[in-house]
Amino acid sequence: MLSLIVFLPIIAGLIILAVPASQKQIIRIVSLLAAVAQGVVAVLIWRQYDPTMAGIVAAPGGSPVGSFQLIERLPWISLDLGSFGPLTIEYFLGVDGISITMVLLTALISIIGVLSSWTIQKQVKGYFILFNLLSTAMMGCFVALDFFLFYVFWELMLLPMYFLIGIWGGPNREYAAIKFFLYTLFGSVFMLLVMIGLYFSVIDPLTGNHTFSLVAMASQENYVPGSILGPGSAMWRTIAFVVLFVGFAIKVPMFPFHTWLPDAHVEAPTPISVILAGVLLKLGTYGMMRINFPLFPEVFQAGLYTIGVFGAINIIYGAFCALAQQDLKKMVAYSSISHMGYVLLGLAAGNSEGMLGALYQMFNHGTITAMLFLLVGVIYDRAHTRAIDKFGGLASYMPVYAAVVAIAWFASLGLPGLSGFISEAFVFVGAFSAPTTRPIAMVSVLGIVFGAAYLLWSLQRMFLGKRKPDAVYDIETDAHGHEHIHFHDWTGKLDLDARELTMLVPLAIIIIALGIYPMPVMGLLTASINKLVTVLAPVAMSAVN
Amino acid sequence: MEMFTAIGLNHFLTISAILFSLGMYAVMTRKNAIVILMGVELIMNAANINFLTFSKYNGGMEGVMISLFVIVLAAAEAAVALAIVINIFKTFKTVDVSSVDTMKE
Amino acid sequence: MNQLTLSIIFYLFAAVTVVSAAFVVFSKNVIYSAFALLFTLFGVAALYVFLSADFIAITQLVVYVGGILVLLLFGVMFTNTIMQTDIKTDVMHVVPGTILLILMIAGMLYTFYTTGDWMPGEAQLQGSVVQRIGIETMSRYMLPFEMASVVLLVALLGAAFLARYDKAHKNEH
Amino acid sequence: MMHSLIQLSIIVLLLPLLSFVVLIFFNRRLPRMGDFVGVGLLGTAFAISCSIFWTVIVQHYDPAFRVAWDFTWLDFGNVPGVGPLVVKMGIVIDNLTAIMLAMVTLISLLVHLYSTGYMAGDKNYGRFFAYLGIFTFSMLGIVLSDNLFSIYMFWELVGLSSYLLIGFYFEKDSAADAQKKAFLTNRVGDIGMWLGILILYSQFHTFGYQEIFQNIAAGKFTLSNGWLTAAGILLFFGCVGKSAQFPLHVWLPDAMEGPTPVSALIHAATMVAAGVYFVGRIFVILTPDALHYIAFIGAVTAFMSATIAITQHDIKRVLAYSTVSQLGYMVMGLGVGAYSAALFHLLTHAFFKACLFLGSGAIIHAMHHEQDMRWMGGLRKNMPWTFATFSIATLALAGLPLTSGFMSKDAILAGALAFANVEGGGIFYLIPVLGFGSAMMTAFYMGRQVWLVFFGESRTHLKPADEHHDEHGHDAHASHGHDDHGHDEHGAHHGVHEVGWVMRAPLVILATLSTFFVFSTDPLDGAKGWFMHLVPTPSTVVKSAEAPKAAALAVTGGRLLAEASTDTAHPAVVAGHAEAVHGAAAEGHGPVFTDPRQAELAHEAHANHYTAIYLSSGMLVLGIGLALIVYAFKMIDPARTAEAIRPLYLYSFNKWYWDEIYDATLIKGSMLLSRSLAWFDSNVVDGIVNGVGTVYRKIAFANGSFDKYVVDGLVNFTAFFVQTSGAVMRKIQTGKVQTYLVMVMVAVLGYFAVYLIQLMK
Repeated sequence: MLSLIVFLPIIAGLIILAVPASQKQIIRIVSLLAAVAQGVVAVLIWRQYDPTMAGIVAAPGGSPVGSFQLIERLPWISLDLGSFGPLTIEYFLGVDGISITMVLLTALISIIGVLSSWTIQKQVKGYFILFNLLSTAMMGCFVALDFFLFYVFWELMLLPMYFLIGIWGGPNREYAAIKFFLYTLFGSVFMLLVMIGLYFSVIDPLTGNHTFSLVAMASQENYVPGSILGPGSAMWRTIAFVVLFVGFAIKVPMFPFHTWLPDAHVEAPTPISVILAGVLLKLGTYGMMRINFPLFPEVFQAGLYTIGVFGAINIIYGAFCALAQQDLKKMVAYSSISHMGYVLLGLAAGNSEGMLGALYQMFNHGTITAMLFLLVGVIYDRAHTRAIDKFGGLASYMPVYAAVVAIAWFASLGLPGLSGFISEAFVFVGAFSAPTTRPIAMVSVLGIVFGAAYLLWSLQRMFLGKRKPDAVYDIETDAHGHEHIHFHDWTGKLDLDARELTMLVPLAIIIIALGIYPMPVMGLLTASINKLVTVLAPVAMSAVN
Repeated sequence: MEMFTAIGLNHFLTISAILFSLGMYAVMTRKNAIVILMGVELIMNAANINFLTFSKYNGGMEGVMISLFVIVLAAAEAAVALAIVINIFKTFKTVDVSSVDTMKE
Repeated sequence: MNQLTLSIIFYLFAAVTVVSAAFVVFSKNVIYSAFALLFTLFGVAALYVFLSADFIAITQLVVYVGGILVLLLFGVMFTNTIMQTDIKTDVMHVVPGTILLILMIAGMLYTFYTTGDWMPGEAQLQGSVVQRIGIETMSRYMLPFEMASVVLLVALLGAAFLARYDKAHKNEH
Repeated sequence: MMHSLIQLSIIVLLLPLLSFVVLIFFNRRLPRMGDFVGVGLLGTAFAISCSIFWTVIVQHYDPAFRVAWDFTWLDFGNVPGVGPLVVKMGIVIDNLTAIMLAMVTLISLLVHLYSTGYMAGDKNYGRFFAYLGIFTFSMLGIVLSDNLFSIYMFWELVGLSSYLLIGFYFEKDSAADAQKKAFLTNRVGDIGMWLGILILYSQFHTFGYQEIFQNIAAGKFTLSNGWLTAAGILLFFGCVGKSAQFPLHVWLPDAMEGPTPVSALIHAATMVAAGVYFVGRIFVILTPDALHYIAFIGAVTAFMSATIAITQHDIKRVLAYSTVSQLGYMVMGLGVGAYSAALFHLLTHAFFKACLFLGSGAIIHAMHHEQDMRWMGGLRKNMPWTFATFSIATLALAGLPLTSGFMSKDAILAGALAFANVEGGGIFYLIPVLGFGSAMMTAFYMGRQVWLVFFGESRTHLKPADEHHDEHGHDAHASHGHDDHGHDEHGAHHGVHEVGWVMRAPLVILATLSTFFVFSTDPLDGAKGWFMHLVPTPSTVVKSAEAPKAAALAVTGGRLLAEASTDTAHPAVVAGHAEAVHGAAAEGHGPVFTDPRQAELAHEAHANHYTAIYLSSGMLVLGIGLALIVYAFKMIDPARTAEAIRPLYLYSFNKWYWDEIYDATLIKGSMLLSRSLAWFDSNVVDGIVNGVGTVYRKIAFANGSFDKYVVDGLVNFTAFFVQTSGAVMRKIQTGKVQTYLVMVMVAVLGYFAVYLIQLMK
């Protein structure tokens, strides 16, 4: 089941490989079918999933795979390294509450991404092959339970992203692509080191061998005393935690490792921005929840305050930077930096409300930001510019577009009744309930106002008021005296067309529905989150040390 | 027969000799600077084989270590040499060493 | 694994090495030579394993195949624009070269096989030498090891500088 | 099983939402852009809430009436450290809710009706009703919520609908600015409110009012009392934003950019009152310190905006500032502990202020979107109905006996006096002083307004020709259809005529509701009315922190405590019965309190009742008299007075310069900060990243220059050597390295041969 959802895109990619490059439509349709199939499988998985099982960690003495579900576990690579003992790498997939939400999100965003890739004209074949590769890698990251496997998928993700930005991107694409690549590579190199260190410190209780299984790693009693990352070697564990955290923080992206994001977004084509903001950023925080925190709970407990501070910096700093942007896409990019800050803050709370808010925020940010970038793409297709000041009064002429934009914008500024609010609210609830992060929460609440400030301001400058004198479109009055606008060299429908609506409306519906009744997603999370919190709680450590 | 089945020192020396000569031949006769470089690599490999052979049949570690350093040097050499080749190419728009004879008077 | 199979494998690799090396040298197409070189290096690595220098073999693969060969290929790519179809290399001194080649091989082999038979030392290297390499590196060969690193650094910088010579030149004025 | 009232109230809640959904999607397809949908659904909602009102208020006439229902909205499972944790959403209906339900739906219905006339011909007519729908929905949500979380959600939703309605004419930049300003200012308030909610949640892990109150009463609030005060004040911040209290009052006057019916519904009657309602809801957890803070804020707001209202020219701005002033009254009332009085004033104010706004809308409509009172005058002949209703409402606002306003305002002022006495005078006397002062000013500026608008002769012809559009606050109506025949008729009155019945009827209804007999049989004492009986001051759940004061209060408070029933679970109930028995005039009238301070306050308020009446009537006479002297008998020339006290005049005319101050400090400041941070981001943070690359290049270059001298030196030397040797053996000198190599090899082989020969020997 999971293998299916992971490798469907690859299969599609292989099919596309066989299709002659001239058959653009066929290529697109194949990838769309693959994405839809992936979505269907995701929904089936969702139906099968039993939200009462926690996952996260193997129950002590219980089944070696913990209460994970849809397990697929095969020996993959096993070498005899002589003095190093047998090297066993497993093909180990499984989902728990944390991953299944991300799987659903990824499936959804992939469909949206394929749809919005319809307008790509340059080297369609190569584009979609890379795209499918990317979507496989993302899905793999979310379901892999073997650290090595995770790492493989993680690295596999970089390559297509690099080319997708570097070839199909904007004018300054090489710079952005290289920057993205180096940043993430920098992060993953450290991850590799820690991974090896962990391998030599952890023993699979059943086989007695060293293992890469995250499930085994997540329970502290499997660590060999005296090994480099075993209990007691506080210094190395701290270093490993920090290094791993930096690796993931780059993906989040956390201040001060965030500067690749605006460049990458501004240069990337719309669908890639959607994927990037919708899913890739989540991998950072997902990695923290799946790997970084459960493996080093005591370090995590010690680092709560710092993480929270960084979260607050992300929130406020991102909001301020967004306020100053003239480029709409750059503003949205900074806004997602700010929103990922909420996730960090929620994680730093270290209690169920905060973590739940954080994970829910990951999901909502995925949908909302995808919507934001799609909308940016819509206006960019028409106007060939993203300068906020080159519009004005659009609401009179593109009412549907304005309405959808309003939904997305308000969702992003956390308006009650839209999903963004609930996640932010519970992030704050959690952060405030935890004495450690209480002062941080008090400060970062300011983010609510500044978030509203830049969103409303851009909304006003682009859609309200009258046409700016130097706007990129002309107003013409037709025979009936109605005013219309037209963009230079834009022949398509002025307001949203059918394809754009098919992308945007489902997202909007999801956002509103989850804003009114979040349980469909939250219900998947609660058991795992509570388990995670117990694993992370200091008492859990006292048993080991 | 025994001389062929029992893999001895001579076998390796033979191979290294052949490699060395081939490398030398490439260096002497080729005009393309890059092929010359390849020749040099062959020569170094030949040398390495010798080192390791003797070190194996002598039980000492010296050969092993030196061959290690040889590889290091080979890497350095390749890098610099290629840089030079590229420069030559930039300057003379060719890698044909025969045409690079400005040193002549 | 008995003597015979071992030797068969050995001859196999030897053949690969020599043949591909010859191909490297005699092929007219630089690209072909480059790829032939790849096989040569593989073969040599295999021979190293026979010489129970597994670590060196790995290094050989990593450094040569991973580094140098790629460098060479890059060189080819850079110096011959892809559009230009014939990546040929023409030759000089063929006659003296060939003569010398034959002479060299003949001379050396003659020497090997005539000058008495070599006495293998009573203690031969056995099994993996990785550990001993580590020890040697840190003890006896400390200085050369460090120097090697310095050399590498300098070479790297020099290469970087040379490769972008004109740029640096522009920066001056 | 759900209580039938609950089911009804849910229907009431959902009907406006339905109207919103229908209208937002289908208004273009429906005839008349679907206004009948809005009106019809609101009518139904009003009918149902009337039945609720009847059941609750008239049938069970019980101060302690309360039915509640809730459902699990979020289930967090078994949360470590907390145990099973769920977030509930729910509905509570008590007397206050029932009254608010009826009030909101009624005014909303009237505004819907009124708008069918006022907004007729607007190109977004349908969308207007949709927005009214979503507003009504969220307002009802606030009224019905039984927990802080849902009230916060609806709180922001009314903010949204207010945003949408203020910016209804979004083509106008002033409107767009105003809507943004309103939303952001409210958000600032909401932050405080949210933090307050967080403080309470972090203690009790629940949002429900009842649970929180019971927990605090049980002394489960583990943090220091200061935190509780902070929680109260922070929650009050929400009210500061929504009810436009100082210092967040700046948005409300600008909100008049919206269509006038909106001003009546949202920015006078309901939404801005939500803040007061909310503070009333959380009244019981407010510590004395928090109450002092609230009282002062309210008093200052009331006074400040009253002074501003005196000098404004725009008819809607005068009303806007009077709204702020009245809200200040209510907040002050809550602060001084006159809970019932404040909420009573909330109710009465809703009716007469809505009446005033709709009246002004009628005038503006009739005057073709002229809003400047200086160019009005003499309208009473043309618009008798409007005149009548407007004046009744004005008197109610000014607080003339026999009007509803009199009763509520008087009760508040009595409370203020009581408060000052209880707190032992000193600074606290400032509050009643400010209260009475603004009462006087209210009378004055309302008198001024009525006189300028309705009496005297028409001054339309005096209007300078160039003032058509550039006036701030000019109703955006001018920006569409009506405009063409708007401004060509200045100087003559034949354009001005009474508005149609659809707009007149709401005025009449509201004016009727502004009279005393609706609320009480005794025109002089609202406390005898049903409202103050049914909405008694709840007894605080906060343990009185200041022991000495409690001791001091024991003198009088103790006596009241003695009367307290043994059953302290529902003091209000007991009080209700006790009152029913003793009759309203009985000594110790009002609920019986466990908290000595409250008991003292209630006692004092009753004691000060008549003082307050005399004082406020005096103020009223003073104010209206002054207005008459200035504007009717022309004994004082306002212009020259203004000249005489020019600085004061300007200070008031420019609204105490709050907008300028905020613009100069907060807005400019944050913009500067954001720009500098963006610069920091792109130059420093990113600069470091790129810097690494640059540094490497620098090193390479330095090293390169080293190479240049040494390596090149060698090269040159080689060249030199080759040259000299070449001079010698030019014959074999081809300059080709490989040639040399061949030679070298020949030589080597030569030596090799020699060696071999040696070997043979």
